[in-house]
Amino acid sequence: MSVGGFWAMGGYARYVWPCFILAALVFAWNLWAARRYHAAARLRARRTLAMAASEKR
Amino acid sequence: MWTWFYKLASPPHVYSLAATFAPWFLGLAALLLGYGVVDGLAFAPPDYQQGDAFRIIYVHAPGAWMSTFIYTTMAVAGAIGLIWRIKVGHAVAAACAPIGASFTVLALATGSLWGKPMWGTYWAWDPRLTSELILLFLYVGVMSLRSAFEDAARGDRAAALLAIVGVVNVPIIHYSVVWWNSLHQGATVAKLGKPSMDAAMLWPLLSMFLGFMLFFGGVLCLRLQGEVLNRERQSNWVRQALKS
Amino acid sequence: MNSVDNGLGVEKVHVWRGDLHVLRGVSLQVTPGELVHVAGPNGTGKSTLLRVITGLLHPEQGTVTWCSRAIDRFRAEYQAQLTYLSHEPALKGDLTALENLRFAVGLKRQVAPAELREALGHTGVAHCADLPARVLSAGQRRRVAMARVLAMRASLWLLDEPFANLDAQGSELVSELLRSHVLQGGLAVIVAHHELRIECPLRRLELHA
Amino acid sequence: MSVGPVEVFLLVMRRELRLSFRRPEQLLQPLVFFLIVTTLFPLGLNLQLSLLRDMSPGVLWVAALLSSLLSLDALFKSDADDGTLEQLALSGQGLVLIVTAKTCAHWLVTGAALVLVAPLVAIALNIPSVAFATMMVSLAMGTLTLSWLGAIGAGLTVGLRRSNVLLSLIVLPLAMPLLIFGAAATDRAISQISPAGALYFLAALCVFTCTLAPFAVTAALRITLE
Repeated sequence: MSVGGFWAMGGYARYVWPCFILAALVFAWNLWAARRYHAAARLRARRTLAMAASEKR
Repeated sequence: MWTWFYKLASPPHVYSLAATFAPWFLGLAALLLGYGVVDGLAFAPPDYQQGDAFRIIYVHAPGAWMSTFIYTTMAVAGAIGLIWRIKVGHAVAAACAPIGASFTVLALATGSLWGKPMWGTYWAWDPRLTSELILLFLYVGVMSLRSAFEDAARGDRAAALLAIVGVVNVPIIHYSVVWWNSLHQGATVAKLGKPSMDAAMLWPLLSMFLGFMLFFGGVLCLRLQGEVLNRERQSNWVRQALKS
Repeated sequence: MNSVDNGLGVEKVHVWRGDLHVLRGVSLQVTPGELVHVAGPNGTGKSTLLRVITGLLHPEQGTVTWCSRAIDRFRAEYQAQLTYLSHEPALKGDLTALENLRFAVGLKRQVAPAELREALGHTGVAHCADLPARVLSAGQRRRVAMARVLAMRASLWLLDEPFANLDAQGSELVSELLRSHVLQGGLAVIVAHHELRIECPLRRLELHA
Repeated sequence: MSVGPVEVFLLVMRRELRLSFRRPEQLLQPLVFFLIVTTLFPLGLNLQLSLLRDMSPGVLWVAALLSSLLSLDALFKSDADDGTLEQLALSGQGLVLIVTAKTCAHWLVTGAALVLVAPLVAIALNIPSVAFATMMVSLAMGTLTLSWLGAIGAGLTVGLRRSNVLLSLIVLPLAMPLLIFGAAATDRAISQISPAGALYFLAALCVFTCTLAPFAVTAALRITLE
């Protein structure tokens, strides 16, 4: 596979590369969304505990 | 003997389990995906019919498989939560939905991109792509139903029931769409994919499948921690968990 | 405190509403011929406790037993022996009072219209029998609902604020119906804000925040 | 003394039908909606009659689906709002039986009415009368299946405020197979090919849904009544 030919993907570059880019985007979004969701959950949990603690006093 | 299974139902145990397994899953997934992409794109021979366009299969096929697999996982987890009232079941189901929806979108987009060179249009109502689209509607239905309830526990149970009803209907929808498609096309037009695969093409595909599955496992563990925390905010184990 | 063998038992029931720990380990035993008055400030889970006892709401922890059998095992049979009156009088506006009673009580037992008219007479709304429920006043609707409770002939009465929207005469009537029900060996769990002056075995369950 | 299942079924049916006929205008609204939607398509497409014939099965079935969905939201909502749904659940009779009676009564009042109006619409859509029989049979089965699928959606969304859109979002994906087989049956009847294949599939779908849906609806109501 000559290097030039590799990028051309046998003339189908317009379809093959976007697919792989899209896959990378979906993977990245999943990771980022999961991390953000976990951080938000920790924040909310911390706030609930703080509220519960102040309620007891 | 059953203690490990019984412990799976206890949120703090699942929380720490998810935290330890996530990096392993993601690390392994990265390796397999790396190999699969490189081998699939650079070294696997082109298909004699479709040329290099067939390489899209390395992303489309695993994505399509994952979309159905995750929906089924979501329905099973929801059923466990609904029948045995195990909160972790609902947490897993809630974590599965967005991941499954994202893979469905990936399968749809790569499917239509693959369709362009084959049929000249991005959307030719191919039976598999049409069922994939309806599956996306099912995902959106489950997610919007879950978020429509203020009380998370009720939202979980309603979404679990809808997922169970949905998973029963997925095969019915698929085969009725295939039947509908055969009505108009008559003779089967070159359906999407299924090029004859020799071994060199198959290994990268297999590693992509495994990579997708492990990646799903890893992201599920990450999301599961958030879901478990949301449902267990009042219990005291959360205080230690927040410290780490 | 073993569970009551022929009455209602509630053991350490916990219920959460989202973040709110509404019921914290509530326990209650009711034997036939006894009235329990559930009291306490607003939002302490009085209505929630009643819904748990009806079997509609499944508590996260704790059990409800009837004749020392957990109600989940024989839910339909258990619910056939109770009648529940919530804040809503549960009447269809488009149906007449008599029709409402006929369709509600008719599900539980064969009942003749004459008997239903008699029940309506008992609660002082016999004249509204053939009027659509939507034209009745709140007090009259309450009385029709009480007529339904009477006509059900259930052994366990679960009434949520039965005295709401009732004038003095209405409250007197409800107290009288409760008294005769309990003295005939029935059970009753009542949620009410004001003091109950009913001459029958009465116990108070105080729910606090 | 106690009440048998048949009496419970008939009692609830009588209750539902009496309630529906106390407000007859609410029965007409879905039918008028059905007529309006089917007149929209030809206006929107302004095509010759022959082409209209190819489109007509699809148009008729989509309109039937949408108008049936319209009336499904109210299946449990009015009972939930005035507290009678709780009383039904606490009646000591199987909720499955009561739900079956309610849904059948609802279908009689909406689905069956739709089937009777369908020939009127079919004429407007230039469907030949030879196809009327198949169309009405397939519509009857289709609307019954949809009533059950819609009952599941209604049971799940009865406690929510603006649940009409959510109900459609949940039910329509599940209703696509019956649209496929229903429209195909009508289409074949028009072009004088035997519609048996599609009708069998539709019948299978109808029986499958009618046997499993009652339990799903009961479970859905148990969730919202908590």
